[in-house]
Amino acid sequence: MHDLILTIISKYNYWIYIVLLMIGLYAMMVKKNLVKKIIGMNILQTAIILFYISIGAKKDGTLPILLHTHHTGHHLVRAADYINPLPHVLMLTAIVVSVATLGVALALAIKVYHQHGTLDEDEIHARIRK
Amino acid sequence: MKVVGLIIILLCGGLLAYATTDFPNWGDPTSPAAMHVSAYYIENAVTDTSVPNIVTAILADYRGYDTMFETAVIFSAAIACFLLLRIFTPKSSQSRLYRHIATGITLRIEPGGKLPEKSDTFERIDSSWVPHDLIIKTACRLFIPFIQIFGLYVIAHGHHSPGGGFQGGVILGASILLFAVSNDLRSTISRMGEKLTAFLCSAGVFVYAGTGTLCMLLGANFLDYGALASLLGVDPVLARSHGILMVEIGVGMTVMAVMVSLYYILSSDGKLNEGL
Amino acid sequence: MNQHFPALIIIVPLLAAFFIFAISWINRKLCFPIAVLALAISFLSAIALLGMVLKNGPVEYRMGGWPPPWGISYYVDYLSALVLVVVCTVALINLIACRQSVSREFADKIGPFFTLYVLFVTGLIGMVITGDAFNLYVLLEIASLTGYALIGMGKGDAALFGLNYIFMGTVGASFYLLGIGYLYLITGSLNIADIASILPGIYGSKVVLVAFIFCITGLFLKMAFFPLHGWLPNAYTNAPSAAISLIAPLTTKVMIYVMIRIVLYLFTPSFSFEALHVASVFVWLSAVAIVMGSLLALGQKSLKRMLAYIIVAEVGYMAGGLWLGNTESITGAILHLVNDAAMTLCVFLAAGTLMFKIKPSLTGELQLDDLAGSFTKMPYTMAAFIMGALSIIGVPPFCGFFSKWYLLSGAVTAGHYEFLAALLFSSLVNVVLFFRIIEIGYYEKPDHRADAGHLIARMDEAPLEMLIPLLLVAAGLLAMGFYTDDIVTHVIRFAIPAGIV
Amino acid sequence: MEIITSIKPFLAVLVSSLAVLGIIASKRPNIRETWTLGAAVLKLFIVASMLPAVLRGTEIEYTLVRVLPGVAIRFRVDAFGMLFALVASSLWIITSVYSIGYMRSLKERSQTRYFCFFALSLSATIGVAFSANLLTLYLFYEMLSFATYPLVTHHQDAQARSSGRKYLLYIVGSSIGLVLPAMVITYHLAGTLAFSSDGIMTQAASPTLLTILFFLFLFGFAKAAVMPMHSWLPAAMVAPTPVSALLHAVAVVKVGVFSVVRVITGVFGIHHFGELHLGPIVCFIASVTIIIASLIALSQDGLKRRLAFSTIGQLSYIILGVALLAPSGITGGMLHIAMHAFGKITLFFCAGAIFVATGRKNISEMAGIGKKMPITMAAFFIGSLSVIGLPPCGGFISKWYLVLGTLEANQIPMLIVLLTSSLLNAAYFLPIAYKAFFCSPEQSLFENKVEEAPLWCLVPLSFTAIASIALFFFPQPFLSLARIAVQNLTGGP
Amino acid sequence: MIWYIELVITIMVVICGIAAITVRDLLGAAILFGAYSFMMCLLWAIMGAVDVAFTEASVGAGVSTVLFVAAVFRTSRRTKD
Repeated sequence: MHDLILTIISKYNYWIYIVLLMIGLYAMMVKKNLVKKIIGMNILQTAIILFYISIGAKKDGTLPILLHTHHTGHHLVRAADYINPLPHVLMLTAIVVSVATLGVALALAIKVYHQHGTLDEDEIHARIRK
Repeated sequence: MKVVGLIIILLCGGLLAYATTDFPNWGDPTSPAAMHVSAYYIENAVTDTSVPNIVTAILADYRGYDTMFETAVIFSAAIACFLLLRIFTPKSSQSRLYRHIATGITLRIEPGGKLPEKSDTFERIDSSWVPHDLIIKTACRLFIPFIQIFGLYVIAHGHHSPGGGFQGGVILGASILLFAVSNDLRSTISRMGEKLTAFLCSAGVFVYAGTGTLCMLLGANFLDYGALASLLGVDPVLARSHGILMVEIGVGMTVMAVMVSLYYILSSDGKLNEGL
Repeated sequence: MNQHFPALIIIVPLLAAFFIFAISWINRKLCFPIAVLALAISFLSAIALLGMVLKNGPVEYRMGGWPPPWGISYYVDYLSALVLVVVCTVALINLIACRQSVSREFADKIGPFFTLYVLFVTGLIGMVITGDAFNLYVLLEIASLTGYALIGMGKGDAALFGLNYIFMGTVGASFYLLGIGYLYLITGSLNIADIASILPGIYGSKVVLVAFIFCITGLFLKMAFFPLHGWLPNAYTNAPSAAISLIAPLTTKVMIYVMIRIVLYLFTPSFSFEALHVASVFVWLSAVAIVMGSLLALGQKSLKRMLAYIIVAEVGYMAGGLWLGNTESITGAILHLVNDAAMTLCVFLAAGTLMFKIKPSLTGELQLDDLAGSFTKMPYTMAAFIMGALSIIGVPPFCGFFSKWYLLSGAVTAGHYEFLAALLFSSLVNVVLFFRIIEIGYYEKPDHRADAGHLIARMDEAPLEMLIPLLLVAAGLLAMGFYTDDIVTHVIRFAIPAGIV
Repeated sequence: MEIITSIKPFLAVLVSSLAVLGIIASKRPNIRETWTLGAAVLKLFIVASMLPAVLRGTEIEYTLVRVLPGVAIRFRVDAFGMLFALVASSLWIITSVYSIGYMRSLKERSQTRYFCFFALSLSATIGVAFSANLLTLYLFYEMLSFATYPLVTHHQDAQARSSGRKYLLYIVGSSIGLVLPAMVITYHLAGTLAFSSDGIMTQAASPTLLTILFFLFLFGFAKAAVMPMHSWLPAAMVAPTPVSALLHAVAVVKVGVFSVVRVITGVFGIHHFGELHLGPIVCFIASVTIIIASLIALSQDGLKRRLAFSTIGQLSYIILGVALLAPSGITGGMLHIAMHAFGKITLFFCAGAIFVATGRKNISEMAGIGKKMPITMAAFFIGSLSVIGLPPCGGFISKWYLVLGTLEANQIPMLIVLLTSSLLNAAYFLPIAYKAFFCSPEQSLFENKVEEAPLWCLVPLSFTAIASIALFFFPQPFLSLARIAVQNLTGGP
Repeated sequence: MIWYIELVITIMVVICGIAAITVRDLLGAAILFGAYSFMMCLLWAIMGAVDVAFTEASVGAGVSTVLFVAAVFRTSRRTKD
């Protein structure tokens, strides 16, 4: 029991990201409004980003920006002192991808609205069947 | 549908939670993720590229290839929106219509003509018009230059501080968005036209890929900035940091232009006549 | 320049894309030639790469000169070289074939269309040759984004279905990203070969298991594997024919290639087939996928929709071939990947050509009944269509037969007779499907509703520049059939990693 | 036995496919039909040029391309294949002459398509005859199925549509649904698909599996029209008569039987087949088919339909003969391919000629027609004698060997079956001839002047009639070919 | 690391996320999504991912929100769920 709590405490932002991911998925699958779905999509993506960032985090590590140490050799630099920068890089790319997807999705949503005059999936499908 | 969705979601969550119990503890400096590859970056970034901001170093050099395609992604997003929404409407005349409230006479004023100043006797009746909110307009006038300077700074100083081409580009774009929101879209487009944004979109990525190709033409591998040393007359390590700068500038151009054109198209249904 | 082919093949179209978009503001006429030139160059370098690989083994190219796992490196082995050639060929032929329909459908947006077209191909090429798991995700997103836009451009409710496709595709890509994240968390690396070398120590870990599940699920979503196929038929039906004859042959195939890559090279066979016991489950699933795809195809009235459901079934073929997990079946899967790209291109090109002539207004779908009398009207197009159909049915000596043969014998070797039965069933259903079309085109009088008076329609064949590529592809089906053994013995044999019985 | 490698078999297959190009390209009908005839003659010449070698007991091989490990698209001319190829290619010439007359005098539509697919199906037939392994055989078998579809449905009307459907359903459905898996399993068991006289099946495989395999093959090759896979054949009679004549008396159906015989002799091997005790079962199925088909034929009024059912019966003779596993039986079966071909094609020609001359299809309308068309009906009489198997016609020889076979295998019931069916044949053929010659014609024949069909039709049918008599006196080279084939199979003299 | 600030922010993130997908007004949803992104960026900043936080602040809280607002403005605010 106790170590279970320990696990929960020691990994709590992993739990948070799982919750966010579920929220995003829920919005995408259950919500009927297209914009809501798009918001859910973004929440999903940010949740994954949060996951990556959590991978990168290090206890008592500082930002991955060195002081100007051109001439002193790199033996001063110890990896343990700095937060893992690689996930940050990956997530920069992921953010860009998410905003790009957002743009296209919104464009399509506007197009759908022009065709059907509504953003509600059920109404649209009803109109298509007609 | 609702039930199925919930089941699937709970399944996913359960699966993830199940795996989480096997994770290394949060922030564990000895976790494989922290040890294997990233350690090399942290320890060698400066000596390899002389860029203190390791994130920038990795982003633009070690994994610069990813970043090039990240730029291509956002570029393709802009083109996608353009392809999906843009409607080429026949050039509507720039003349503005005013109605004299008392008599109801409408008068058309060609561009360049003198506009009536007191807006309580005359009201504008064509749509491309936002209320002249003096405070907002002046405030934005004041802000925008500083925002833009900050954006440029972020791009240029990405080597040493958080930031880089992408952030800076977004900030530059945001400044123009601010202008477009505070004034009307037409006047914004008259300042930064569609062709210009399109050109910047292409040019930015072109700069990035072009730098890489230049390295290739200089005999090194694609995106191997070390090859630029002979061109820039510096040692390869510094050449790398210069190459990173070039690349960042390219990214900045593209991102700014893309943000702007996304806003143009989305906010005007692709007609590019009037915005919000 | 010789060692730069792996870069050239992807850089040239990338640069060309931006160039096309920029130049489309100056002169629209230049867009098409530039696109053709770029794709031709990458086609040639794909051929050159295949030659290099055949001559002296796999080729590695380090982007930015950084050695893996620190940098991103491209890795061209037999498998990826083969798929590269397929992708480039299909893209080039389709580009040439669809110029007219593009200039008709995208009157004032030719520039953006060709830009997206080339970018799409770039993304696919990159996915095929990249050796880095995360880079694969980025390229996947490029291909997807451009694909969304191209599909969303269609008539009717294409926008809605495109949006639906975006949701599905994003979930799939995110799941893949999540899986890669788990792998990174447990191995600390992103390079496929590197991960594969680290994994064996930690097969027991739950993280690896979940990573596997999420990667595979994401890919299943992307490749429209049966229970997750919902987005595909709608998206493919309303899409513009110029785009769909590019997307339909390539997207699912490249996704399957990625799955093969992930299963065989990232989680090595010893994990996918031995440590886990999911293989036979997936084989059953793909048998179901084949049967359901065929049955659903039976119910369709619209040509493209029918073909889309056939694609769903074909995906089942290849996934099943992979998961059967013996040399013959995997050979069959890879061979079918190549053949199916060609066959699908053939039928979709033919469908596009028919659409071009029969429904010039481009409103609505091409119903099967619209094909009445098409044999007398467009004999050559229909001949090519029938060749494609025979190949999909699996009639020797068309290439479709041989890949099906490998799959069948793989199923027998593995003792999965349900897969054998499913394959035969879908072949029979395909016979029914295509002969329904042939009957309509062969017996029913053209536009008999309008004037029953004149019975024999005058011949009204498509323009040559659409017809010649089509016939070329159709002839290619035969040629690939005859050279199957060379493909298998010289390329595919080496593509299957050791450890597969 | 020595084997020579030569491209001739491939050429023999290719020549008519190449003719297709010429046929499409040629604008005027005369040029088109010149192409057809030229291709036919050339084909016969090539086939015949290989005859002496085969008679010397050698075999001719040509490997086109290797497609699967251990399996190539390979041609191989042995005595049996040569026999079949000789029949098919020699009859193609006659049929093309005949069909020129038929199509022209009936002013049929889209004749170019007709001749194209005719040529295609001929090359498919020769391909089956010369195929050296199961895959090649299957390839040409399927090619034949699809090439004959436009011929069967030539008229493009509702009836053609429905029967075309039936045709494909049976032929393609069975070949994909039954033969393909059987081939795959065979390949899996044996590791090869090449025919060899003592079979390729490993003894290790369980007898049940092998039995199942064989029945997959037997019913899978639905062109053999073994009941219950027969009902496509009567349906296919909507085709123009030359098509029915060549394809459904000679090429297609015989291809089916040929494939079954190949499977029995080449894949399983006579001895192994005997060890499986499949012979009696197959004999039983065949004899059931024979009797039932003959009984149905009795009740048919449409002349072509009656011929079709008679064909179904006659095909099963061949299977029966081979399934007896006795040398004479096999010889008889193989001979019957040739003899029955000549006899039956004569009958079909006559039916066509009658239709051309009078437009009549039903037997009941043919009273006294012999007085108007003596040559045709004489030929019809000879043909029916040959099919019944009475001297002085070729049919007698093959049936004689079959009877001998039953005695060698001492299967008396089969003997009875053969004799009964001969009686039945007589019962459904002779009345036609009798009615035609000795019944008084009804008025309509006198009103519109009826005389013989045009020479284009008349010459071929009389030629085949004479040929089927000649085969009684000079059964060479077919007899010796069959003998050589049997020697290779059984090893004994 | 000041854990309780982090805790508060995490809770805020979850709340904003849930609110963004439940609120009945799309404009409000867009704004709430902006708030969500901003909270998220604070969280990342605390975790030391300054670059990502920077990007998220400018993209997620900035541009995305503007795009959302533009889209909502162009379509409709009302929604049933």
